[in-house]
Amino acid sequence: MILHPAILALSIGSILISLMLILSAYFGLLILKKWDLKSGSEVQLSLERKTYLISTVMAYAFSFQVLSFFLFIYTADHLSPLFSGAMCAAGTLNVNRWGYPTFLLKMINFLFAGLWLIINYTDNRAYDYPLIKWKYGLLLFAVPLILAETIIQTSYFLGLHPDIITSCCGALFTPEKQGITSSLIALPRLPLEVLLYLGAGLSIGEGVVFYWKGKGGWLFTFTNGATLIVAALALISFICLYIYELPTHHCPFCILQSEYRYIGYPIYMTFLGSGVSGIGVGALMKARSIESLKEIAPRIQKRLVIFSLLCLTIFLIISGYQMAFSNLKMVF
Amino acid sequence: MIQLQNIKKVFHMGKPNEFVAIDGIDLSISSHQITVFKGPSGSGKTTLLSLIGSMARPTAGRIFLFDREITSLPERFLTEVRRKTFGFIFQQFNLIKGLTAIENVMTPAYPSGEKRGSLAKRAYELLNLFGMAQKASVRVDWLSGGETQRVTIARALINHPSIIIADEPTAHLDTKLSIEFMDIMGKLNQEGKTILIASHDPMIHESPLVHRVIEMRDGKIIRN
Amino acid sequence: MTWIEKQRNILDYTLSSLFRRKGKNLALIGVYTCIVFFLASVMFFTYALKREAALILKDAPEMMVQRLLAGRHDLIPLDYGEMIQKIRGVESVKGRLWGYYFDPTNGANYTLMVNEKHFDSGSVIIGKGIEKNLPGDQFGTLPLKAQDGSYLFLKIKSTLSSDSELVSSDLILISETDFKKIFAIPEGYVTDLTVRVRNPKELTTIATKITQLLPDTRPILRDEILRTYDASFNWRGGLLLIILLGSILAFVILAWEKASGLSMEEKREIGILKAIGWETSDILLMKFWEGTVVSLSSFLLGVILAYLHIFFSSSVMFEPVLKGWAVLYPKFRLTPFIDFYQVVALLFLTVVPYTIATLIPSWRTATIDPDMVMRG
Amino acid sequence: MFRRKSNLFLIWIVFLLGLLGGLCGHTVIRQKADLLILQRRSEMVKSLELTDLALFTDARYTRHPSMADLNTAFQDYPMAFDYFPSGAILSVPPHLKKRQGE
Repeated sequence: MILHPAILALSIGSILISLMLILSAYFGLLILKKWDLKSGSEVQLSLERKTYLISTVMAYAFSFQVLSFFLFIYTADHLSPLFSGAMCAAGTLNVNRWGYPTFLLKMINFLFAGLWLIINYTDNRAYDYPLIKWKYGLLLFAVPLILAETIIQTSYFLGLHPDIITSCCGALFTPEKQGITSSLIALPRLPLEVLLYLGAGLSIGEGVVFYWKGKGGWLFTFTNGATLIVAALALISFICLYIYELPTHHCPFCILQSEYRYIGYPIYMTFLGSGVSGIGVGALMKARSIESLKEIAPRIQKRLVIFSLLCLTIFLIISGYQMAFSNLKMVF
Repeated sequence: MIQLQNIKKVFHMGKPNEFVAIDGIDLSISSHQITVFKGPSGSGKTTLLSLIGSMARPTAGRIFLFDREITSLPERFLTEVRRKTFGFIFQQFNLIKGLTAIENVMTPAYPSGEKRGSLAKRAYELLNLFGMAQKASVRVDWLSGGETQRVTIARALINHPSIIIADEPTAHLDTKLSIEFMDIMGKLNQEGKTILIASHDPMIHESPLVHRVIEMRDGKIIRN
Repeated sequence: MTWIEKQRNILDYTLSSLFRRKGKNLALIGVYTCIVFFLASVMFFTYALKREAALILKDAPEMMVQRLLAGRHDLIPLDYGEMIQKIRGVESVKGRLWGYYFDPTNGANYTLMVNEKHFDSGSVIIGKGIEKNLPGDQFGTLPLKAQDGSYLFLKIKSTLSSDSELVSSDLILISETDFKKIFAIPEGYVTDLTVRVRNPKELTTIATKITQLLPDTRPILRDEILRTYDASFNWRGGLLLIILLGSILAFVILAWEKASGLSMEEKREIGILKAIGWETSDILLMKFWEGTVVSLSSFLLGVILAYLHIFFSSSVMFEPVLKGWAVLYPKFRLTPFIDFYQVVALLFLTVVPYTIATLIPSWRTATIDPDMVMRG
Repeated sequence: MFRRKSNLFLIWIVFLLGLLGGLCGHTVIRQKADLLILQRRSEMVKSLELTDLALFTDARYTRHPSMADLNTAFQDYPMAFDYFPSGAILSVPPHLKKRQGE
């Protein structure tokens, strides 16, 4: 354990949010069991009141998730001098086996919390709360994941032992850790690039079709998701290289640093933004056939599609710009 | 316009202190009328008004407002209905202390996200209508009973309600002010507002302006 | 646009409601500001110190070699230096002679260090911290008791500049002859060796070779020293934070109390708002703004005050804690270094607990029955 | 008609942020000004081959943490408590805590 302010902040924040989520999950369970909108009984009234608490908790949890995602990476980056062999966040995350799982869970939980809020927003617009069971089912699914994140994050922090001078010889002879930076796979570039632009083109096409005709929402979600995965791989395997202007540096975290004009923040935000709104489109497909959401759901979906495509486009523009105006010229 | 079907309201259901406030009321209220509910305290007038005013939901039965069922609406939508349809005048006035008269009048419209400028203008016009324009920026704690009453009415009207609900409006007013209150209600009624009043003040149910008096006792209607 | 107007309207209302309960809210903001102030002070202080250490020590020798005897430092023979010199990649090896000297009149520990460059035997150069502690009547000379009980009266040639106090406060630079006289160091031995290498990348290899060649030594790299400083400042800052967490907890309880212990009048006010057309989520929004106003004001105020405390008043409040029993405490003025990231961490550390503590009470308040005002 | 409170709040926050910005400016100026001092300091470190800060001079192992060894927490004999205040805020060598079992 390193008593670093950010580590304390992240741990305390996660633990508090988790406690609130446990309460929410409990209330969610009650709602799943006893919800009956027709009734004006006191039980039902108190359940309805609990939905407000859960929404608020989830909104806070989501904001926390977004901020803590960046704070976490930044902390890892910041602590790298404490570990021999760690050059940046990539190395620090590799110090023990919990680093990367925490990072991944943070990303997944961001998607879940965002998705939940989208569904909640939609549901709250319909007078009969048609998605209520689904919504709280999802909550019961997401809460354990966030709890898992808290636990894994805590074990990660607890397992951080800085390499310090020791009695006999200094930290020198702790075995050199293999930097993950070099081991991140550099995938073949050409097929990846083709896939990326193909996927992006398809997403935009499908998005436009969906916007006008209201058809193919699932297809859009799927294509968008696949494109983003390709984009993530592309980011690691070649886009980064242009940003760093180094032919071998694949680290996806260093782009968040000031040396690279914080270019990583818009990249990550557009990436996550496109992902969460893209999934949101698919998740709301079911709602289109519900009487009370017939008009509302498509309107929200349209907004989501626009937002998702906007994010995707910005992502492509930023990475394209970086590649076009980089001093690094690569022949492939 | 407002229809109640077999409305029941039970407090603390299933507990030792269970209390039946409204016990199966069927009622239909037509628009553009002044309707008065009379009866001793504890007869369920106030509870009935809060049910009609969609402040609370009945334990059983159904309420239709402009032919739309509002009984099973969740609170989120009920509030919207309440804000758009009803204006409330309470027994204790219930102005927010420490705010000026005009701020009090504006408060109900804050959540609708109206521009401050146009909202203030409307509030000022309403206060002017009741001769309160010069007191607009006076804190309500320093207003007299009659002035407070008029601010309360102005507040009830800020969201253009079609129905005004008044609960014992004259309980804290003297005779002169009570007459003045009924005059204002009469005027509003002529402008097309539906008015519901709960009161045991004879001044009100004997007023010639009133179209209909409903007498209640123990959560039931005894005379219509 | 309606959305923004709505937020502004509700913010207007929130502010007027906060102003109406001035005393209570100012007290809360005051306590909140204090907490942020303390935490931010700790952070600014440790961070600036850390940066300072890193900057100062970047020119320290790349490697030190010490000899260990029964787990304790021992004098190292100069032959060792010659052996190390022969390792490929080693640029230079120097022997250092230094040690501690306890001055009973002052109760202070001095660090004596041989510096052959500056002067001949019989005189010393002293650090600012020592100068400040010297009794006035011994102007110009420093008496040091040698191993055999005799006294050496050394002329104080000059004082080290006050700029360097952070590293030299307790330092006495002395000639080799005098040093050996005081401590009776045998010929051919030094305290430790400093090694400079040609290519910093080979440091580790060279260090490995040294341990293989001379198993009773331990090489220490400059990077390790820096890392240790980093870790120990983190630790120290963190320890203070942990202590201060207690006060955060107390504050959170206060915030919770304040948020849940609403007076009848406040409850009535919420009831009125709900009755005249505010929705539960509008009340929650109001509470959200209330938290934002309180947190943001206190946070910014606290951070500003902490900055003034650390970098304008030289952290008066921490001095006694950090000094410990040290008689010679360096007077130093820190060069301000602010890490935006630390400020964000602090924001997390204070705002998140506050927000969570007020969450449930606000929700309770927001779900008051609207018809309560009719029931009287 | 009346000044909006939300605007006043905005002004207040902008004022505080401005103040903070001013302090950041102060940081930059001071860093530039102190450059020389820092340089002189590190030159001295170089010429004297110093390795530690003189922050805690109360005990040997707090004066030179880089020289600290396995025994430093037990200055006098193995059962002695570490009684120097700065020893309490200085990290215990981590190998004492963790490497034992490994």
